[in-house]
Amino acid sequence: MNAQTFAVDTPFIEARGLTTSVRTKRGEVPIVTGFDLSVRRGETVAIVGESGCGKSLAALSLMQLLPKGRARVSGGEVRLDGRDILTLKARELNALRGREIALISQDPMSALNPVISIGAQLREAITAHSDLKGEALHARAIELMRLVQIPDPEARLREYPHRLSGGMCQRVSIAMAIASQPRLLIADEPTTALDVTIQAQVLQLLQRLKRETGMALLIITHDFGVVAEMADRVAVMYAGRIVEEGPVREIFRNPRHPYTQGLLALTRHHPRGMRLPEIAGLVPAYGEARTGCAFADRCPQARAICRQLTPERRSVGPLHDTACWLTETGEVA
Amino acid sequence: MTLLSVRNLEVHLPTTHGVVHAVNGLDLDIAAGETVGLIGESGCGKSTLGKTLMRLVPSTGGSISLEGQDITHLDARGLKPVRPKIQMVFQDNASALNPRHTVGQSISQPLRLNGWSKRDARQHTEELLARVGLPKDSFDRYPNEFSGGQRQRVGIARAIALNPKLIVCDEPVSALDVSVRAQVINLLGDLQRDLGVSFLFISHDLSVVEHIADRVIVMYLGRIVEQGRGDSFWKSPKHPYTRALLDAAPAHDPDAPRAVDKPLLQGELPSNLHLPQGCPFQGRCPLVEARCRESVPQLRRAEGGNQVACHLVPEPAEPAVQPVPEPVYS
Amino acid sequence: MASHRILPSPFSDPLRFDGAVRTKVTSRPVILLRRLVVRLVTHVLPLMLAIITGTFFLIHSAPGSFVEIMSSEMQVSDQAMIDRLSVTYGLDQPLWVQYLKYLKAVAQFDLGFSYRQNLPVIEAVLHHLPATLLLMISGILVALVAGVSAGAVAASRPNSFIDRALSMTGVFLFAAPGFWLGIMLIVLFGVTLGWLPIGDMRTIGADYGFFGNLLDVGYHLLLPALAMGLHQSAIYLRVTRTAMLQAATADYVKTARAKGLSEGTVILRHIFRNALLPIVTVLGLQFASVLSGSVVIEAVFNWPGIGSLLYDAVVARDYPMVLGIIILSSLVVITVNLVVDLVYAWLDPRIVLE
Amino acid sequence: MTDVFLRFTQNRLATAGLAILGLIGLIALSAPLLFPGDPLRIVAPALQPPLTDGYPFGTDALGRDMLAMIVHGTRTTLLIGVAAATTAILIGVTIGALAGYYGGVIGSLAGRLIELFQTIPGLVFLLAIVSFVGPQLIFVVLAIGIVSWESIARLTRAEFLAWRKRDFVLAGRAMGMTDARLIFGEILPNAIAPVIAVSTLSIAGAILVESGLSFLGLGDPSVSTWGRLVGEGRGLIRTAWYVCAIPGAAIVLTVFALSLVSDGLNDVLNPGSRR
Repeated sequence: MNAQTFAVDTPFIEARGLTTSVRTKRGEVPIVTGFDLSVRRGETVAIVGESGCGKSLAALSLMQLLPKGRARVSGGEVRLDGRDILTLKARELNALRGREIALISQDPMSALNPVISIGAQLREAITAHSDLKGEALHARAIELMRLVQIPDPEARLREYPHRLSGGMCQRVSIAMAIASQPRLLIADEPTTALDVTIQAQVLQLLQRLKRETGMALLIITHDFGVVAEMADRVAVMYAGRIVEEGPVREIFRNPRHPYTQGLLALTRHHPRGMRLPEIAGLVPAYGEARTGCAFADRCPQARAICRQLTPERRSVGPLHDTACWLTETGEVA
Repeated sequence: MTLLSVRNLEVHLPTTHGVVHAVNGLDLDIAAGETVGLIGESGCGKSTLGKTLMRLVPSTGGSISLEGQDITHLDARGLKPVRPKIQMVFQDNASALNPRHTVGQSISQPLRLNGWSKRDARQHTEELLARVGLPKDSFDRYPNEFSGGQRQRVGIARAIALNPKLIVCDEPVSALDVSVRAQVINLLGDLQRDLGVSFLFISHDLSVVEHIADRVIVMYLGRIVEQGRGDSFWKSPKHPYTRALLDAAPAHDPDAPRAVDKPLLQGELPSNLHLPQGCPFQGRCPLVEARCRESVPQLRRAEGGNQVACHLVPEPAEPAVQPVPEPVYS
Repeated sequence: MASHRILPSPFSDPLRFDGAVRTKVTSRPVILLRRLVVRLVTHVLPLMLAIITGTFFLIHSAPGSFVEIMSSEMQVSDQAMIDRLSVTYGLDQPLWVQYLKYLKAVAQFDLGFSYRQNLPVIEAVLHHLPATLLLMISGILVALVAGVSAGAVAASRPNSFIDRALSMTGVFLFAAPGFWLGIMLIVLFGVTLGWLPIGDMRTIGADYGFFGNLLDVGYHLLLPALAMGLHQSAIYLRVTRTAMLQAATADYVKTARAKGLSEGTVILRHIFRNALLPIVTVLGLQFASVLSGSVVIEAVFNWPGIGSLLYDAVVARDYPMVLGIIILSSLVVITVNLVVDLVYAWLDPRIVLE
Repeated sequence: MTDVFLRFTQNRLATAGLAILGLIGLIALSAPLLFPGDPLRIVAPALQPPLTDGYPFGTDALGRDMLAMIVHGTRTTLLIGVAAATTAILIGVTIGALAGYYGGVIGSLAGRLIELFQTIPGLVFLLAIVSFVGPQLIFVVLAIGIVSWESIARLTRAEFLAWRKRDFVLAGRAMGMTDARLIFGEILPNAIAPVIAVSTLSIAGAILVESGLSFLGLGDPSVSTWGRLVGEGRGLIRTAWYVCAIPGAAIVLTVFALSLVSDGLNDVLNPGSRR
């Protein structure tokens, strides 16, 4: 699966200049700003960033699933097959959720309703977009449980979420998400709450399902290991903006933004006793207002302009672009 | 010199659902100045082990000795002189600090409890703040004014306040942002070099342990299944579980083979309410044989220098070594 | 939003991480039945024993033995008569013998004899209890219907005008004592408008046949039930509002929306269903105070429940009756709590046995 | 602390509640100045309606000044409310802390005690106590305290259960702190915030309980509280309903103000609990 293959394909979903704001005591604060990202059919895109960088909020904006009354899209557009989904009515949105775009969230235990049985929750996901009833419905539920490799599906369907492990709950979440064969699955930190062996199982499952169904995958993560494992293309977010985007190999081999470079340096092997390369300073506070490049305070190469003006994204290679003043003058190799 | 010596430790915790067999007959030695990394999945008993060493969780069998003194059954008064020698750094930095105490109060607490005057404690606390890289004015501020990484530094300052011999670090960086992790790990490394303190470094993050640990221990269902010196451990893991664990970690390399085609360890860590007879790993082991269900394999030396608790790993004594079959996971 | 997990601590909750707790699936009725039995043994019996023991020692620590009070009340001054009463009531025996006898008697539902009513206590109480239960249940129904629906409306538009108005009304109703609310209702609907009766449970001296009498009782029940229910409804309004707002932020609600479920389904099946749990809890916790409230409301409306019985007993210092009412009303509360506990366990599959 | 106060004043309703309470408190303090002499003495013809000259709230069936009685009733009502609530808070926090901090025998005994008092209908128990020991003010206050600590204890227990799991408590134990130090120095300062908010409400609760008792005519006959005034006016609803309505409104206003203050405190001291 090479990103270039899809270069000519039109994007399935495309966000342009998306700005998402959160209501706080001090008024509305933009958390995600100028978010441009597209996902093509069958492609796996990763959004990588640290906590509070706005990556989850950006993903939820794509589905119009922001917490009501507390966050809203305050600018930009999201086009799905050419339709702007920000203007859709509730009924049209419901027809789209689960059927076109589905979601699995971070904490598999709390993503399932504790007082409703696994079976009922799964059937609910099926009937939301189909007329299956009775035996056929049950058979479809069993089939989905098999698809996500849950042993003894008959018995598990009668269980309640608290009786299953985190890994099993995440498989159930995946089963619900793929119930109506969506064309895009958004996975918000799908393995963060899981152990490394279970993480590998879930990632493998996602890859297999993707191969079998041809759906596109948008993975939100903070872990470059997951990115390397899954993604065709990756967007790096920092303080509400995409600072670099490109094909995964290109980003790993030739990162152009100092932040990406810093993070990737951390993932390399460092012998015992040697100091790890640090990124100095703190992760910016959630929704902190600033002028200039948000990374300037922590950037070892920051210059005067970085603190004054926010850099725009510019192409630095095939499908590879970054928002950094230093790339202007070619100072960052 | 052996600082901490644990023999045949057993921790069985009664709960309403039954007895949790958290630690089941575990031997562990930590030398002065050594960093021991402890890895394993959540629920394998590593965290409980750490708290048992701190005498925060009661042990139900075996012994714990610190500097030759048996501390297994000391009461509160007997523990008083021992407490300063062994301290702890917690995973959840928000929960580890009392939100009603200033950072200065939190750090000077162990000093005050050990009879330091208020002035001396304050002076030493300010030195500690500088030592862990926090500004001096942090003293009178409250934990909620700090970021996760900074709070973790406060927790570390509190742990080193009384110059302990051993610090149990329970997942000290897993709640931190990636870009901040390195700062905290470097700080821990610096402290160890300067203070000569020993670390028991509990983590599920293999790369962190690989970087920091002199010796690595792998736990499964409350037992040690493999241990070895840093380099040899990572080069030649012998236990099928260790190999699976190492395999499961993502490669950080987009050109590495992807999980979709890899054989993976299946299943999950089983319940520790009822231990299986025999090898704890038998339920998930792709190589399992009849003898694995009969007796618990004991830790013994294997080729390459690691100690392994697996019936299938041959003794290294004979020169002609039969290689362990590669486990294949369905 | 935090991208990093806090690993479950095996110390605080040794089972949470342990997903593979593979005990076999037990059917819900069996689980509930088992829970019922366990709760009977571990809660109901010890609580009843504690209450009975407490009341026994309350009698014996009261100033002046109750034979003295009784004799003065009945104007008996003959010492021989008083001694005979003492023997009749076993007061000449050691305390522990009296205690055991008392236990045995209570276990056989013998709560003593009320000299004031000239009836066994149990008979008098059982005679008045149905009226009280009717009033309580009607009051709770009013409170639930009004409180839960108002709370749901308030939660659907948090911080809107209607939310604020409802919340303020709630605080007002909470602040208004039931007896005062009752009197004000009587003044408005009974005296001024003349629509509803101002007291009693039935029209005195009238007989409208079975269904007619039933309607008559309902007619008399309206105001007292409203007086009790409105005061209580404030509590349900608040609980419902908070619980629904909280449930609305849960991850599983996000999941439900992401599936493409309609808003109505999301609210009913996912938000309200979970908000029911705290509502049911409060129902159980409030039951004892509903009973207290009914004692006062009965006085306002001249309702023939145990309130009047208790009032008479307290004024006349009829101790066996007072204690009998404590024991029996506690038994009612315990029974209701047991039922509420089972309903809760039925609603929340996480509860099997604590 | 000033910070807490500032945030409190941002809540307009709570500030209004506090202002009302201040006014009521002022009236209570200055009652003997406003209406010197015995408020229960007969001063005018019976059943003068409100707004009669010199008697803005009218007079009752005996010809006593309603306003004077209500102003003086403020003193006793508030006094009983605060004293009874203090009793309840002391008992409730102690038992709740024990139930929440300790597992094992102490914890479960304390837990059972809470359950026991949650089971016995408060007013019934209160009437029983009063009938045994007599309706003197001090007994009434203590008895109200005894029947109303249970909700405070439950809240305290829940707070302790949540806080004792925090790692800083573990850290304290690892430093060798005693249980007493952990309870009072570490957990209680954190657990007390929501308890304070509820404590304000428990004054309101105590006032309501007392007014119920006095309404039934079983309170201390030598003091005149608002509840008793309502009770005494009960027979007059056909002719002079204001005799009931006015003292009742005084109760409503006070409890209303206390509830607003409690809500405000809860928002300030316990952020995140409500939105």
